[in-house]
This record gives sequence, structure tokens and C-alpha cells, in this order.
Amino acid sequence: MTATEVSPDPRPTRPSPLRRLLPGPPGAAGARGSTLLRHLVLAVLAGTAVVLLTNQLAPYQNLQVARVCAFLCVTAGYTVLVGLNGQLSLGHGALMATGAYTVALMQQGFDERAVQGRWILPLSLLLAVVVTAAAGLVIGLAAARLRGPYLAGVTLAVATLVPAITTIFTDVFNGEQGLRFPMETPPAFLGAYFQPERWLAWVALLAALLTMLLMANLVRSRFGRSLRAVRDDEVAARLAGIHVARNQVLAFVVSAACAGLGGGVYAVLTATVAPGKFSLDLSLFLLMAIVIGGLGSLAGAVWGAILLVALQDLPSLITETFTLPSGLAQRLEGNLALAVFGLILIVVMLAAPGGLHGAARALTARLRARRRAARR
Amino acid sequence: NDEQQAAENVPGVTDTEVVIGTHQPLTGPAAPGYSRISAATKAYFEHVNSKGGVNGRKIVYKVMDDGYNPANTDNVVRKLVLDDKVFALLGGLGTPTHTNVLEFVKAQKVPDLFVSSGSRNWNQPDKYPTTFGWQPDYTVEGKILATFVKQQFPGAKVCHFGQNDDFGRDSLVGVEKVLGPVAAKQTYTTTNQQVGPAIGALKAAGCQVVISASIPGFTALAMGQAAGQGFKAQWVVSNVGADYTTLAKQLGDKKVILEGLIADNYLPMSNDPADPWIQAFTKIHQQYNAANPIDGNAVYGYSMAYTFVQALLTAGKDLTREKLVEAVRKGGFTGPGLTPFRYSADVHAGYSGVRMNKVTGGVQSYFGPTWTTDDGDGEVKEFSGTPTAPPADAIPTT
Amino acid sequence: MSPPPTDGIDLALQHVGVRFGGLVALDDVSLRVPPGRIVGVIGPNGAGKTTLFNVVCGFVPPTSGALTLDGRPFRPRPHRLTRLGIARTLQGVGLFPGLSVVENVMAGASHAARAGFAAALFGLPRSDRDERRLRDVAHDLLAELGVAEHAAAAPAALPYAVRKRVALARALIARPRLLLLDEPAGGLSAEDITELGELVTALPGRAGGACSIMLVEHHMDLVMSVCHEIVVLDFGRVIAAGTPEQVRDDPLVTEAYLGADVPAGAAAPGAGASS
Amino acid sequence: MSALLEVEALSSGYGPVPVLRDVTLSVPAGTVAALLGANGAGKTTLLRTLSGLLRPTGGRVRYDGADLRGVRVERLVRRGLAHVPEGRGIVAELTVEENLRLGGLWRRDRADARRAQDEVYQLFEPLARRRRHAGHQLSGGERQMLAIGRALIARPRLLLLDEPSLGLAPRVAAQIMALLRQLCDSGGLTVLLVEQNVRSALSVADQGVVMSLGRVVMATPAAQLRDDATLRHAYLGF
Amino acid sequence: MDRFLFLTFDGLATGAVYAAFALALVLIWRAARLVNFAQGAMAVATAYVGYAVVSVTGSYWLGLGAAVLAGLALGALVERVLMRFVGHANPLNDVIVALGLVLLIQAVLGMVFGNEYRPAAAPFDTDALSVGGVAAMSPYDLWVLGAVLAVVVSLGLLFTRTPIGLRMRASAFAPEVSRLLGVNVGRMLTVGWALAAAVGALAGMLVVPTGLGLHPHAMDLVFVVAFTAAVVGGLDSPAGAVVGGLLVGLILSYVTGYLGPDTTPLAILVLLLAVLLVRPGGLFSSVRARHV
Ligand SMILES: Nc1ncnc2c1ncn2[C@@H]1O[C@H](COP(=O)(O)OP(=O)(O)OP(=O)(O)O)[C@@H](O)[C@H]1O
Ligand SMILES: Nc1ncnc2c1ncn2[C@@H]1O[C@H](COP(=O)(O)OP(=O)(O)OP(=O)(O)O)[C@@H](O)[C@H]1O
Ligand SMILES: CC(C)C[C@H](N)C(=O)O
Ligand SMILES: [Mg+2]
Ligand SMILES: [Mg+2]
Repeated sequence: MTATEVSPDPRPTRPSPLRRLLPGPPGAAGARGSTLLRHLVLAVLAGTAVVLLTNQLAPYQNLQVARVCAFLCVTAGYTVLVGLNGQLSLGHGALMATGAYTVALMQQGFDERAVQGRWILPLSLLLAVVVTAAAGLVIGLAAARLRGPYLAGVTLAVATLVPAITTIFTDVFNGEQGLRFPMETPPAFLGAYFQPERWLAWVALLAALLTMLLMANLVRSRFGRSLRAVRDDEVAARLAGIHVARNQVLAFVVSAACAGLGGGVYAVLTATVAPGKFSLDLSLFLLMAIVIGGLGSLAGAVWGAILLVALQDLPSLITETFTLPSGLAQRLEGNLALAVFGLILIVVMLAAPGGLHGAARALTARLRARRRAARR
Repeated sequence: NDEQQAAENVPGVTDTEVVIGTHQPLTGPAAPGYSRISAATKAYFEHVNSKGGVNGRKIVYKVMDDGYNPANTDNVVRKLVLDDKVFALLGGLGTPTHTNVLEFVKAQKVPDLFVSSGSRNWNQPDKYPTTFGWQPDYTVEGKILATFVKQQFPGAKVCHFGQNDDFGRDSLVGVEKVLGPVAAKQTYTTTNQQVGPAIGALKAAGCQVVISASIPGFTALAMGQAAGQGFKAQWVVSNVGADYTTLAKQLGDKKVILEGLIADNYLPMSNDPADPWIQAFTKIHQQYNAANPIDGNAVYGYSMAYTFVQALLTAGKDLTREKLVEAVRKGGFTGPGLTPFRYSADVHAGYSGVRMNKVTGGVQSYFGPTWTTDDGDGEVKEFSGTPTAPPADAIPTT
Repeated sequence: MSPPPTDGIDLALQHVGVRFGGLVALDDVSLRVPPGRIVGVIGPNGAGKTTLFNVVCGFVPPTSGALTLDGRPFRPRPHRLTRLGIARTLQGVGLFPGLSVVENVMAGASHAARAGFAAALFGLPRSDRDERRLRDVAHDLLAELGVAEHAAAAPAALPYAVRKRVALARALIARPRLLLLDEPAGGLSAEDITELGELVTALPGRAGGACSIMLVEHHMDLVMSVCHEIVVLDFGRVIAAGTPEQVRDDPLVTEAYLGADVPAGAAAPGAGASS
Repeated sequence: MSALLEVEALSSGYGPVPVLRDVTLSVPAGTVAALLGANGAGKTTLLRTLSGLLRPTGGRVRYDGADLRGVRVERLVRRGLAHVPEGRGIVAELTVEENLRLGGLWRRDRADARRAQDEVYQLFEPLARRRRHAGHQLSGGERQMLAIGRALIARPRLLLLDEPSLGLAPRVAAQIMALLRQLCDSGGLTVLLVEQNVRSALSVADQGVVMSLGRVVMATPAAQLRDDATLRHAYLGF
Repeated sequence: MDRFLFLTFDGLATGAVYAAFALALVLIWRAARLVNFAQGAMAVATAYVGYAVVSVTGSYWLGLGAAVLAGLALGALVERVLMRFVGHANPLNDVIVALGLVLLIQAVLGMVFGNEYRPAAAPFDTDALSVGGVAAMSPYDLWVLGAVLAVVVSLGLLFTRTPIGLRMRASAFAPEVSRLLGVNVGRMLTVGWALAAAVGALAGMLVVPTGLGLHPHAMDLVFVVAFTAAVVGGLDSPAGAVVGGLLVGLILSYVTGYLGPDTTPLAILVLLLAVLLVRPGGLFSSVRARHV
């Protein structure tokens, strides 16, 4: 994986103030200034922009924003695991499910006991993170012994586990039908007619910003460097004082925690969970998202999350753009969208092996080079 | 402001159009068979539209593919309701898929008619006031199948084979209400095609009659396994998984094992050219849906669409969501089905019963009485009413 | 941030043996690396030199025998080594291809950080300070080794000699008290080797952190010029040990390893002679 | 005697990064040419370009009178051109035996391929002891032996050797140098040898070629480089 | 006891099918060092071809031949026009392209043949022969088992005894070195893909009659189980694939039989962990690589 970025030497030229605000590539760690401050400013800027955006959007679009944010929690952690630490997990759908079911059970429990308050949602989400991190710890312990396709095999088996668990423990998880819990409603001070979907978007946005902030900090710290070192060369990493297994478990736990949060938020958006939502397909789509977005970079995770949501709407988009004669339409309906989806995956991978983020970076690099050449 | 506006204009309804939507498995593992239901429904609406629509409004039926994945169902239903602003949902297919959107549908107060599944979930007027079932629920069906078995095979060892979800469970509940505990019960899950062990267990238990709540693919698989293992029992299969046309197609040369299969249904048999409903539907089919075979799925789609038009008519010219819901609660629809609907102010369940059928000489046909019951402890009664004849053009007038 | 500079560690191996299946890689090897000394290990290919290093680093558990460190029993584990003050370079280069040069060097001192995981996760100043300090040290080391201008480059594009220096810098940033060098001169030009020799000679008395050294090398000029003592392995056994002069004059060593100054041609059995 | 290998104004590089610039040299048949130069001078790049692993951006390579442009890498070995890449290019997952077998797989003369294999085992006894061991179990020097031995099985006419003595014990390194000389003298082998060990390379070479920053800065009889200290000092730094 | 015997036979029969498919996965792993996630979809596509030929000619064997040929062609095609151009900077790019291919193939099959189950005839009787009153294996099961064994033996010979096998392995591990040794690496990859897809096609033909029928998604589940089987056996070993396949089949059968069908995914996970935590490279993995 040579696609990883290489940090600019901070010494020769002091970067401009703006440049210092922008996140450097991983490893440009704490070059100058405070990492936290830099990332916090960015998060606030991005958050403000999205909030302003949600004020302009119709309910369905706001839901889409919310969904992007929920997925972003997952992809951010996932890309750290797969891209930076080199561990291929195919079971992140199941980890999302863990978070989602935790939230559902908590919310249901509160509802049944008529416990109310603004704090119950954050509490449920926190618990979702903790429970999923614990699940990640268990998988991670096994994963630390396994490599490549063998790890993929085990996590693939994990991915297919959700329906089984939910039917075995039907009493708790209500089998295939899943669980329902009361919808999260906007707080009263926002007014009686506040669009519920906008509120959901805000909740999800907060979770996504928090995840991105923490992941950005982590990636730029010595832990981020260790993750990549382990990915590149385990022997050299051990000699450099890194406990490889512990490092890999840590990566799994962190990424599981993110998946748990994402899954929890995802559940909140529809106030339902069901095993069918966390099928193997979801796990594979998550993988596609981070690879197509640009593996190992948080910006790629954003692309990936957007893509996951955008592509979900592809079928309706296609049905609406093409009106087909009914006999043919029947065969093409659904299938056409899948074919287009498949083609997009293939074409993007062929045209941009570094994913969308990689392509964007190559483009800006080329533009910059041209500008420099022009100046000369 | 918002409230006033909502009162003035009903989503999805104009003077010339009424837009409704649905979620269907057009692709994916549940597409076989089921993807033909919405094709028929759509064809029926095209037919109605060509005759001027309902109260001057053409019906626009938006079919969204959810691939039988609840996450997609969430998404497409929200798109239909929030973005496309449909007036109502019609025939959303599947138990796990549709269960997921109940809360949302309720919050949005969207009429959610005729969910395509026999789960009892749709019949919860207090919790989900706008949601209605349509087909007989699995418990009703189970009770009737058991009653039939009790009469026809007295003293036989009766076993149950069911899908490991509401379908199988509700069916077993119905069966055991009538028969008491069954001799053996086995389940399958759609993600595991290895049904050999389950069938082996039924054989080992010495089952003479197997009541099966299975979807068509697994009916075929299970009966094939039984034949392979030399397990000769009488199969009595839920209508959901017993359409002869579908099963025979899947089994190919091995379709002979279907001989003697007993099942039930509540709609005219698709292979009965003498039935006036089938004649009427066939006409529509040939014009608007000729690419597909006319089988149980098609008849299901036509019949449900027919019922919907009845409901629209009953709701009247000044269409609102409340009026449509009221119309269904009022009930009294007649139509292709053999039994009356159970709709009332406090029951949101559909057909009240079924009639048994049997495959003889490669033809599946009805025999014996039509039975009705409820999903509670009500008794299983013979129903003596006769099906109504289809109106002209098979379009209801009231 | 790491142990204060010392004169090095006292490492000893007693009767160490290693077998891989039926293959004896090390056989009853006893040797000592006293503080502040440079000990060379030479021997024919496959004699067990790298295996010896692997035993010291904990990659290969000895099938017999024991190790001591400063007189205490020592069961090495690779990731603990830098904490104990032991660093090693790999035969070949072994840099992290996905890390820039300066990051590669920084990675060598993960153990020295004070800030914990939480500090890193929340981006606390503690973690920033750690990083900044580490980065400064890394740059200083790169400068000391004369490759400062490559700090931001990716290792893959660099000349071999530069990469070897970076690898050395990665070992040195751990402030080792014992440094294990596996063929540091391999692939280097004569000029580079001379510089390397000077560098290695200086390490035991280095201001920035002195250490003792174990050196595996096939480049005889280098070995002879920098080592205080030399151990010769053949088929996993110590066949000679002593000062460079003693070893050079040992006929066993000449025969097994150095090769007599035989006339060209006589040394080669007739491979390809029939072509 | 005409040159077996003639390189004219060759340039190449990695992607947009140019490395070789206008490299011109010629190696007469049956001689050893030592390619010398500091780290990063472009020696490896030159060998990789000659054997087709890198596509030249300009210039020409003539081998045995024919232009090599457009000839695929895998065809070259059949024409007698063998390349032992830098850094122990073996297939680590295959056994020693399989690696050697692979080296002679394309040959029609099976019997001779087998004979050559036996000769390699004689030449490098450590390999003979490890026939069934996977490549990754070998020590660094043993891998180098395997890579060189495998190239010999092809009975090449032109051998491109990239730092063959890297990681080899002095005795073995000397033995290989001697062998090369012997094969050139008796068997008509031609060698282009990249070596950091200048002294030992020059001891067997007929010609010394010095590269710097991607260019050939000098090509002269090896004896001259060996004997002329000022020249050596100017170009090789010692 | 009868139950146990019955489940054993049932497990062996289904296991043989998984083994067949696992072999295809092992093959492509050995030839190209990747897990071909599109293997299932490709196998279904060729099975459609096979059964189309069966229905036209009425001969199962012609159909089988056609499917295998179609497999060869499809495999070669996929490698030549697609996989060859995937940037290998990131090993996951292959996976994503393969997943894209799955969607594409399944969609195209759905468009051309419809989303219905199509019956697939078995060449032999599927009624089980009775052994001591227990329904044992059917002639069809025996044919599957025989075919799988024949394939594994020929693959074993191919890889270890033939020059082309050696070339294929070498090019998978070290393409550049192999090229220097005169191996046409591109062609080896094509051959590897073609062979793997042909074995996949055979597996598809064997699987379909035992399942719900021919359908664009017919191999989805089989792929997951067969991948597990290949991993249990060790992705590098054809024999491992067969043992893994049979093992997984048996476990699934016992678990389904004694504990019910819901628990099978859990059982698979337990099996995987039990095997891999002891042997991280699968049952038949060879010596662990030396890293230092
Ligand atoms: N993991 C292993 N499995 C099997 N054999 C091994 C393993 N590691 C080393 N060997 C064998 O042990 C012997 C010693 O190897 P080692 O790498 O220590 O040699 P070395 O002295 O470093 O040689 P070189 O100078 O060539 O690097 C070699 O013959 C090697 O093949
Ligand atoms: N893969 C690559 N990508 C980019 N640049 C490279 C690559 N490989 C080598 N280079 C650059 O090309 C130049 C020549 O390298 P080359 O390996 O040919 O030198 P060399 O003479 O063989 O040196 P050495 O003695 O270190 O082997 C170097 O400056 C190096 O940085
Ligand atoms: C009857 C079918 C259309 C619905 C199916 N039984 C289900 O629950 O998914
Ligand atoms: Mg060594
Ligand atoms: Mg070089």
C-alpha cells in the first residue's frame, strides 16, 4: 500500500497560517500548534456549514444528510482499521448492528419504564459505543493472530451472524422483525413545527463530527504512526518497540467503537432495528465505500459515506429518468440500477485506483504543479 | 402556515391524479415470484386508467425496489412519503421489511393499505391506525389447515414445518390451537438451504401429515428432500408457498412429486379458465402484462388492486387520507376472494378464511367447503356465501 | 525520555542452541558482549549469524541454553527491546514504505512517549509536545547521519545508501545501549563504508547516547577495522573468537570463511563448464 | 569481435522521474564489464531497462545485433539474456529445488537443464542441503546464491548481475568472481556486472564503466582503473 | 445412531458441493493471490449457459461441457479485460472490482433470464440409496463427490507435477522475477483465471440441482460457506479445500440436525476460530514463513 501519504518536511518553510489550520496528512503530527485546536476549528466550521445546509433542505434530503453522518461514523473508524492498520474486516455490518441493537434495547427499556429526558439518547449511544468496543475487543483478539484472507474469512462469518443471533435470542431481539422504539423528537425550544428530520440530521452530525475529530487526532498521533508501521512491516514494527498484537487489537476496538456509534445513530434515524438491515451486503458496501472513497484517509471516509447514501437512491433515480416499455421495464427494473451500480464500482476503481480522494488529490497536485510551472 | 396548508391540499392527490407507492422485492433473493405481484397491480391500474380512472383521477403507482432488505425499505418508503408525497402506500411486501416502517407510517398518518404478508402485525388498530392487512393471516390459515387435517386424517401423526419467523410461528400457533401440540416441528431459515436434516427429523418422527408454512422455494426444496429420502407423508402447505405454477416451474422434471399436494387459497385459481374473475383478469393481463405468466402471484396482484379501487371509490370524490382509512374500516368490499374481509373499526385484518385445494393430474383445484375464522379462539366455520361475479371490465362501481 | 547515556549493556549467551526441524542453526554458542565494546560476528552464509540476532531479539526461542542481560536472566521479547535499550537493524533495509523518512525514524522511539492513548485521542497538548520533541530528535539524527534533506521523502524512491542510514537512525533514536547491526555495509559503496566505519567506531563514546555493538558483516575491512573482538560461526558453532588479528590469522577461519588467496578458477567447481 | 550488447543514448526512469540520461556503452562478447558508481547513480535502473522491466524513454539497445525495443521481458531469457535482480530475487514461497527448476523451465534441452542444476548444487553446497526448503527459510546469503545459481541454469550468453556479492561471505564472493571470469574465457559468456566491491569487480573485469547521476562518465579498460590511482580517485573516490 | 449416520451422509453430500466451490477459490488464490468475490456470480452465469444447453440438447453432459467451456472463456475474459487493468497498489481494489462484477453479472442475468428460479436437472437420481434403513447418499451425491475428488487430484498434479503449475505459482508470488525467468506472467494469470472459473462452473453445475434452482443469486450463500471452507482448509491447498468443504458440510448438518437451522452461522464461526486460532493458515497450511 504505497498510497499512503508522506508528510511534508515542516522545517524548511513555515507553512502559512491557513495551511496550518488545515489538517496535514497523517504523520504531519503536531508539527506546529495544537492538534486539538486545529481539528476543533475545522469541526466547528464543517458543522456550521452543514447546519446551515440542513436549514435549506427538505425532510427527505435532511434524512439523507443524517444517514451520511451515521455512515461517516462507521467509515471513519473502518478506514483507520483497514487502510492504516491493514486489517481487513468484513464484519463491520455486524458491529453496526451491535451498536444499533444496544441503542434500541436501551431506548425501549427507557420507554417501557416511562423514563424520559434529553439525556437518555446520549446515554444509549454511549452504551452502544462501549458494548460494541467490547465486541470489537473480542474479535480483535482473534484477529491479531490472523492475516489477510484468513481474517477476512473469520470476519465474514461474523457478518453473517446477526440474523442467527437475533433469532436464537428471539425473546430479546425479536427475530427477523427486529425492534421498534419511540422516535427521537426535536426538543421543544426549537418550536412545535421544527422539522424532525432536521433534528435527526443534527444529532447524526454531532456524532459524525465527534468521531472525525477523535479519529483525526488519533491518526496524527504516535498511535496513527504505529498503526501504519504495523501495516507496513510487522517485524520492523516489533523491533521499533510496538506490541503488534496489542496495536492491532487497539485498532479493532477503536474502529468497533466508531461502528457502534454509527450503528446506534443509524438506528435512531428510523427508530427501528432489524437483522435484515445488517446483512452481509451492508458489510461489503461499507468496504466498497472506504475503498472507493480512498482507503486510509478520513477524507476518503467522507466520500465513502456520501457514496453509500447516494447510491442507495440510484434505483429510484434510474426508474425516474428512464421510462421503459412495460415488458422490458419489468426485466430492467431494479436490475438496471444494480448494473449501473456495478459499473460505477468497476469504472471508478479502474480510473482512480486511489479512490475518489486519491483522484482529487492527484488532480490538485497536477493543478498546483501547472501553476508552479507557469510561474517559473 | 403548515397546518392550514396540510388541510387544504392532500398529498398525492390532484383533480386528475392520485399517486400511491409501494415497496417490492424486484431484485434479490425474494424476487422470484413476488416480483410479479406489483407487475399485475400496475397492469390493473393501467387498465383502470384507460377507462377513465377512479372519480376522474388516474392512479399513479410508484413501485420501489427494496430487494427485500429492510434498510432499503426504510429508505424507499421515506422517499415515497417525504419526497414523492404519495397519498397512500399499497401492498408493501414482506413482514420484516414492512414492520420497519410502521412507526414512520403512523407518524406521517399515511394510509398503509393491504400489506402483502399474513403477519398479524398489521392488525393493530390502536397502535397503527392507518395500517391494514389484506390476505388471511397465518394464524387464521393455520387454524383452518389444522381443522381440515383433523377431519380428513383423524388420528394421523401431524407435524409442522415452518419458516423461523412470524410466518412459521403464527401458523404453528393456529395449528396448535386446533390440534394441540404437534408430533414434531422443524424450522428452516431462508439463509440455509440445507433442509435435509429437518426433513430427516420429520421422517424419523414418523410424521404422516406435514403442515408446512414455507415459501415456494422451500416448499419445493423440502418436498424434493422428502421424496429423495423416501419419506412419504401428506403435505399440507400454506397458500404462500403452494402455487402450483410456481412450484412446478421450479421443480422442472421433478414436478411429479407435487401430485397429491394439498394446500389452501382464498382467491380464484389462476389455472381455472372457467372462473369469471380469471377470465376478466386474463384479458387485462394479455393487454398490459403479457410478458409474465398468469399465476397465483398475478391473481394476488390483480385482486389486491381491485380491492384498493373499491376502497378509493368508497372514500369518495373529495379524497383525503382520513376518508380512505375510514373507507377500509367500513369494509364491505366484495371481490375476487372467496370469503368476506374482516375489516371493521377495530379489526384491520383482511380475508377471513380459505378453501382447500389439491393437485390432481397436474392440476390444482379447489375441493370441499370454504372456511372462515379469526386469529383468536373463534371457531372455524364453514362459509356458505358464494363469490360475487366480476363487474363489467372488472372495475368496481361502488 | 529514555535511559541516560551509558557505556552499554552487558549481554551474554550461554550454550545457546537453535534447531529448525532437523537443521541445527546454532549449536552451543556462548559469547559475551561487554559494555562499550564492539563485537563482530562473522561466518559463512547460513552459519547462523542472523539466527543469533533473532535469539537475542526474541524472534527465535533458543532450543537450549540461556541469555543474561547485565547478569540477570533475560527472556527477550521483540517489542520490549527498545525499552531495555536494545535496538537492531535488519539485514536488508526494513523501512516502513508507507511512512516518510522522518516518520520512519520517529517510529523507532514509540516507547519514549509520555502521553497515553487518551491524550492522543483527544489531541491534548501533552501528545503534541511528545510528537514535537520526537520530531526534533529525529531531524537531529537525520542531520547527524547526513540525510536530513530526505526527511520528507518516501523511502522507496531513495538510494540504497540513504535508506540504510535512515534505518540506522531509526535504531539510534531509541537511544540503545546495545545496538545489533545486521550487515550494515551490504550494498554500500567503498566511500559509504568508510563513513559507516567511522560512525560505528564513534558509537560507544557518542555524546548523544553511547552503546555497545554487535555487528554481523561480510565486509572484512570494516569488521577488522571497527571491532574490538570477533566471533566466528560456522555451521552454528563458534569456531574461533578473539581480537581481529587473532581471528584473521586463524587457519580455520581462512578456510571456512575468508577463502585462501587461491588462483581464480580453482575455487569454482565446473558449473557451466559444459556450456 | 563485435559487441554483444550495445547501448546508445538510452534514457529511462520511474514514471515522470528521469533517472538515466543518454547512457551509451558497449560490451563485447566474452568480456566482463564492471558497472561502477555511487549509490543512486542509476546502475540498477540501467540493468532493469536493459532487461525490459523498465521501458526506455529514449535511445536504443542492440543485443546480438538486434534491436531489443518491444521485445517482451519473458522472451529475452530465451535469447540468452539473464538478469539477476538486485536484492535476492527469488520466489520465496517456492522451494530451492522449484526455484532452480523454474530457471530452466523454458529450455528445450531438459537433460542439460538438469545437469546445470546439479552443477549449481555443487557450486553452492548450502543449497544442496536445503533443496526442499522454502526460499523464505534461507539465510540472506543463501538466497543470493540461489538467485545467481538459477540464472546460470539458463546457460545465458549475456548475464546482467546486480550486486551479486551482496551478503555473500568473502570466500563465496571471490569464488563467484572467479567463476565469471572462467565462464567468459572458456564458455563465451558475457557479463555486465554491477558491484559495490570495486576492487573485486575490477579484478575480473575487462572493462570498467563508471556511472554518476544517471550518466556514464567514463568507460575504460579495467586494468587502467585498477592501476591508475588518480583516475580511480577521481571517479571512484578511493 | 441412525440420526447421526443420516446427518453424516447428508453432511458429506452437501460438503462435497462446498468443496467443489472452495476448490475454485483455492485455484484463483494460488494463481493470482486474491479471493475472487465474483466467483459465485461467474459460476451462476456459466451454469445458466450450461442449463440452456441442457434444455436445448437434452443432454446433461453436453451442458456440463458447455458450462465448463463457458467458465474457461469467462475467466479468461474477466482477467484480460478487467482484472489486468486494476491497479495493484492496493490489494483491496481487486475485491471491489470483483464486487462490482457481482452486481453487474447478477443484474445482467436478471435482465436476460428474469429473476425466477429455473429448474436444474440432475444427471443422476437424487433419491437416496438406503443403507441399513438409513437414507444415505443418492447417486447424484456420489457423482458430486467423485467429480470433486477427480478435480482435486488433477489440480494437485497440475500444481506440483507440471511445468505450467510451477509457472502459475511462481507468477502469483513474484511476477517480476518470474518474467525474468521467461515466464509469461500475463498468460499464467489468464490461465489461472480461466481454470478457476472453469472449476467454478463445474461447481455451479453441481450446486444448482441441490438448491432452490438456477437464479442470479443462487451462489450467494454457497460462496460464503465455500470461502469459509477454503479458509478452514488453508487457501493454498486443494486438498485443504476438500477437507474444509466436507468438514463444513458435516458441521452444518450436525448443527442443523441437532440444534436447528438458526445456529449454523454461529457454528461456522466457532469452527473457523477453533481451526484458525490453532493453525492461523488453515488446516493444510505449510511451514510458517520466516520473516527475519
Ligand atoms: N525459520 C527457519 N526455518 C528453517 N531454517 C532456517 C530458519 N531460519 C534460518 N534457517 C536456516 O538456518 C541457517 C542459519 O541461518 P542464518 O540466517 O542465521 O544465517 P546467516 O549466518 O545470517 O547467513 P547469511 O550470512 O547468509 O545471512 C540457514 O541455513 C537457514 O537456512
Ligand atoms: N521505484 C523508484 N521510484 C522512483 N525513483 C526511484 C525508484 N527506484 C530508484 N529510484 C531513483 O533512481 C535513482 C537511481 O537508482 P538506482 O537504484 O538505479 O541506483 P543504483 O546505482 O543501482 O544504486 P545502488 O548502488 O544504491 O543500488 C535513485 O536516485 C533513486 O532514488
Ligand atoms: C405472501 C407473500 C406475498 C408475503 C410473504 N409471506 C412474506 O411474509 O414476506
Ligand atoms: Mg544473515
Ligand atoms: Mg542498485
